[in-house]
Amino acid sequence: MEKRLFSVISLLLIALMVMSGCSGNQQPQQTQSSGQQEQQPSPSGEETIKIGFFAPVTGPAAADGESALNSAKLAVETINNAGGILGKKIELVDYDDNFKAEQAVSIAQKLTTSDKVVAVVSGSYSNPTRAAAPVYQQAKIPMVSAYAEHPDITKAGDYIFRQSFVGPIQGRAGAEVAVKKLGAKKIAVLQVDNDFGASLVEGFKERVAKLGGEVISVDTFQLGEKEFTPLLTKIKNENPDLIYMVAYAVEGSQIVRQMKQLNMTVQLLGTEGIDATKEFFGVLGKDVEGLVFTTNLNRDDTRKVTQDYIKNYTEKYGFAPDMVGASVYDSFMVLAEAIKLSGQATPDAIKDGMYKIHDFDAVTGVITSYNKLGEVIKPVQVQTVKNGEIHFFDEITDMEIIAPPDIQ
Amino acid sequence: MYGIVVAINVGIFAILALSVNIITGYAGQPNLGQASFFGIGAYTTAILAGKYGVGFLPSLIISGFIAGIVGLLLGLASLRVRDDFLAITTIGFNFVVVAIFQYVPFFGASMGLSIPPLKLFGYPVGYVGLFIIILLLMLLVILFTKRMERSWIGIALVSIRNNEEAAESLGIDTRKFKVISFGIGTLIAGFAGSVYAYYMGFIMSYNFQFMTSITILSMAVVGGLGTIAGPIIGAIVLGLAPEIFRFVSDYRLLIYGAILILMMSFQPQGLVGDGSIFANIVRKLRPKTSGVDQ
Amino acid sequence: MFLQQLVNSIVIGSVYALTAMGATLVYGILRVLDIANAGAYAVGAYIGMAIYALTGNLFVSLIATLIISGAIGICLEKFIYLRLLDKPSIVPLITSIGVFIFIEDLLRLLNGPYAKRFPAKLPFSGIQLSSVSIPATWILVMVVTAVLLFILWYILYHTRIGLAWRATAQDMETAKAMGVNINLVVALNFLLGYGFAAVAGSLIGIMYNSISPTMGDTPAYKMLAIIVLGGLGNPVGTVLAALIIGLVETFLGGYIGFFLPRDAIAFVALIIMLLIRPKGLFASNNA
Amino acid sequence: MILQGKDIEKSFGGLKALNGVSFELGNNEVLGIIGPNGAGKSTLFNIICGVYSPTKGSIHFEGKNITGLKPHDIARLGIARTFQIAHAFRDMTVLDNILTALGIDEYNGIVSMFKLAKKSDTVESAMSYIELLDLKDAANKKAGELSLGMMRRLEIARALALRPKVLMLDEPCAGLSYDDADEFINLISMLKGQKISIMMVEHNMNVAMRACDRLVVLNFGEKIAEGTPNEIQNDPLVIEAYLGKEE
Repeated sequence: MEKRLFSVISLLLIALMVMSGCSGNQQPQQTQSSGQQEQQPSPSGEETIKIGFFAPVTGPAAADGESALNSAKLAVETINNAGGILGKKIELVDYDDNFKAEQAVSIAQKLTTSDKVVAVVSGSYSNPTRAAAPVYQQAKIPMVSAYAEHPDITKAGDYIFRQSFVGPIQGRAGAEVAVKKLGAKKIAVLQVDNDFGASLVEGFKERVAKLGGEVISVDTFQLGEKEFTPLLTKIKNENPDLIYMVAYAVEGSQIVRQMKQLNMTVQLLGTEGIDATKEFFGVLGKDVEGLVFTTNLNRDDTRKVTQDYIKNYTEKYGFAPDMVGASVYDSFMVLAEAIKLSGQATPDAIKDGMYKIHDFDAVTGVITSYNKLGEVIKPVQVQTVKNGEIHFFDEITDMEIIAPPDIQ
Repeated sequence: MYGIVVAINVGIFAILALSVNIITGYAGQPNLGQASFFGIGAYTTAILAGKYGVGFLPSLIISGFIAGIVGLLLGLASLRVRDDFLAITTIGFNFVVVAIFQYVPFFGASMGLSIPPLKLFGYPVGYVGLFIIILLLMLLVILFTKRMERSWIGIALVSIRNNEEAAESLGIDTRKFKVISFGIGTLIAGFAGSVYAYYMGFIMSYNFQFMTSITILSMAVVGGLGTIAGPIIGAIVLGLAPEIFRFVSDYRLLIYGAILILMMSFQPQGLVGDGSIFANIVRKLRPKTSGVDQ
Repeated sequence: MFLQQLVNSIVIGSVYALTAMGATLVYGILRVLDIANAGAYAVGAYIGMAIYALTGNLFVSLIATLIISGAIGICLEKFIYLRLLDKPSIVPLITSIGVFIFIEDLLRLLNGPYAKRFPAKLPFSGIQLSSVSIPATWILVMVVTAVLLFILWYILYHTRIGLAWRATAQDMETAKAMGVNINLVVALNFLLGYGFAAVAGSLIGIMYNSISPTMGDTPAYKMLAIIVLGGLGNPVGTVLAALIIGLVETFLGGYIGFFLPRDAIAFVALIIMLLIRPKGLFASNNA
Repeated sequence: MILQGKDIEKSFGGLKALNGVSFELGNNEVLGIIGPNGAGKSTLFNIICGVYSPTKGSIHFEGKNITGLKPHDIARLGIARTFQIAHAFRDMTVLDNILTALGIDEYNGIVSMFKLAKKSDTVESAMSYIELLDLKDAANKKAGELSLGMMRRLEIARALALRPKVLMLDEPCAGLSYDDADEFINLISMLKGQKISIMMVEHNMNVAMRACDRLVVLNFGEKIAEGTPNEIQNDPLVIEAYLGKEE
């Protein structure tokens, strides 16, 4: 009996040794973590700049994961085709987090210790990104969160940046559009029950009250919900001027369809969650005429970066890109810019470079800068659907609205 | 470092698999909601350590006990239902617990909860320290299970799994022992949850979903229910699978599903369970012992 | 508004009934909690869409979906489930979860992760009665559900094979001893069980004009709540339970708003019910 | 008299399974309960063992009212039972099966239940029961691997390991071969020598006649006769009850 216990424990220890052995092999000379982060030549001899990436390629958010991965590959290809940065090519090290926070943490360890990337882009949702952020901060490897909304992500430290608006900003912008542009007084909110929904609605409610409008009801639904007729029937009865819909593409497309089935004609205001060309506009086709939504990708933007991105993505993958893709693409471009600005591809230099970015021409608008907390400062785009195509509706540049929270 | 983090993950899930093993493996009561107790432990620690600044050891112990008490209550309530009904009741319980985490602002609702990094005696405990804590905890659980296996309670639980009526006829209060097994199994899951909260630094209700319960139970079943080595090996195999198969990242889930199907089709007792190929080899190699404890 | 909500709840209830019927049938005979049935639901949606795109005929595509998915079900039964029946019930359960994960990910690999449209042209249009709207797709769902459930009811209660089915569901050993062809009954059971789930998937795809590899996620566990409410393996109970859940969800959501996720409501109902009537709302007396 | 049932009545739904049945089991006696199918034998048996509680009436053990106690309480008082369909713990070895019964005094306390089970004296004592029922060669085999006859012997050994005052046997010879049944009758007389009172439900008239000192005959939930095997054999009511169906 005792023997068996020992065999169990020894088996366990062997397994652990094998594991630590595995990671040891990949980094023979590194015994201490993240001590000296000198740029090292890759085994092939050619010097590359390794940038890490993770996204939920499998699991319930696989659609966004694929959009993100597509854009990450396109970004690296674009940079390398243009000759790389500082004469070096970028090497993409990408992982699938399966929409799980635990996996994001182990990926973070893998990227920072065995893969030795100099910077990382998160193409994932809040939960994995938020859980992984402290690991990057501790390893002193800059991470740019492409589209995760949770306000706490950037609070992990000075190496963590966000490429999209923190939740309440977009909510405030939505309120501005709803009350001022669309003239709504009585507003019903239909919100996905997660950090994305909660943080946007928080900003929205606050701003609507300030502008003299009224939120008459807030209804929540869970991620993956398909049946909205009970809620919509209820909202129809409340007779609002506008419905503020904080939803992702899958749920959002059903809300639009089911409103139509219930003959509801009330104005709908969406958010970047529905900005998924395949998932939302693909499913709805021409059924979304007149929809207005806040996002960060302006399809009518005449600047070359934006038009090139839309064109190249569509050519490469056969369908138009979405907000998730554009944010990921920009995250890579921003990192490239930071490397250029600091003239060095080390993690610390990249971090410092990020704070030096000023009026950078990104696909998702001109980035004014990143504040001390690592939050991006850029205008919020408002888009609308006309004749089945997405077009410019408005742009919110008022600093009172778009100023992200900062370190006091 | 990456190895350590993976090992921490495997270790936490090994403890969880061992915990569900006491309920489902020894006592034979299906439990598809173990993640909810994992969650109760993690949320208790997040609230104690995050909101009230309580230290590691008290947080750990209280988390375990709260999970254990809720487990006792569920065990009591579950006495009315059996087998498949019990299985589905535990699934339902998992959904309700996750819904409470998701909706009640005290539990952070949809924004989740943060946990400050673990400190002991004023010094931050890194991943290595955490790993040692998890190993110690796992060792305790193994020793406890071992003791349980060899004492009257172990015999009582296994007899209940085999035949409730007969166990009852031998003076075993089956209701009491079922409830005790729920209490112990969920207490251990609560400990695991507490350590997990420190390890992750941030928790959300999503982490404790029904699918997590399935993962935990699959580990115990694939390794071999009712054994001690089984759940640990199951946790290592299924826990490492996603990391090992990273190189075929696109097919990882497919492989995971296939492992479950193949294992259950060809080794339904689990890798080291009674009657598995491995167990038979061990049985042949080992000289017969009377198994008497002095 | 009340009438509209009533119609809403009937549609939701019919969808649940059809989806849960497959798992109920499988449970009725094999006593296996078959999560993989939700995989058939997703597979059915893709098969239905593919055949509809090929033939343009909705009727043909629904029938073909039923048969093809039923055949897949029979294969699963023959190659996987049948050999696990004498094992503890946890073994087939974990297996079916493995099958479900496998199917879901296979669909993603074959079709991509993005949702696809299922724009079926219906030969009739929706109805508008004063304030109550009933879209054409809803009528389709209700009619097909009613027809399929009627066929099932007829087979179960008015044919010899139905008698054999019921005998087998009561006690497989006794039925075998009485000369019932168990193999045939089990095969028919899987044909219908997986076929129904697949048709449900197709109908949902049409109703929401959207199909995706992960569409089986919610039904996977939700149907468990429904089949238990219905008394595990009792087809009539399942239909009633599905309608009741549809009703409760709709009216709770429609009048109060969801204070819990919609799925949790079904499980809360389930737990309360199990504590009061441990064998299900509509458990047969001999259970 | 060690065990006594008074006017026991039991109905399931509207059906009366037992209607005012009384019986007495004397010290060191072998009492048989016989009757055709559906007579209520098993119901009576299960009421005594605490599986069901009676609708009316009471059970007394050594003068103490034990009506409505749970099966495990009744086992602890000294009434052991076997089952009609073999209820061995199939995953456990024969030795462990017996050990389970030996723990009866330890299962109550939260501390004592964590005491080691396989102490050498406990194992020795278990082995004595194993030897008593001639199962020595199978001691380390899984109970699930045993033949039906051996499994029945195991169940009896397990019940004896409770050191009961009363042993209740539910159709102990069902499914056994003629030889096995013969052996079983010898076993009963041996147990009688050990001062154990035995109450058995038996369908097989032949076995009941040979093994029992006294018989109680049930039909349609009522006691129709009681007496020595000889008396019963000649009772017209009993003959009618057993043969009446053939009309």
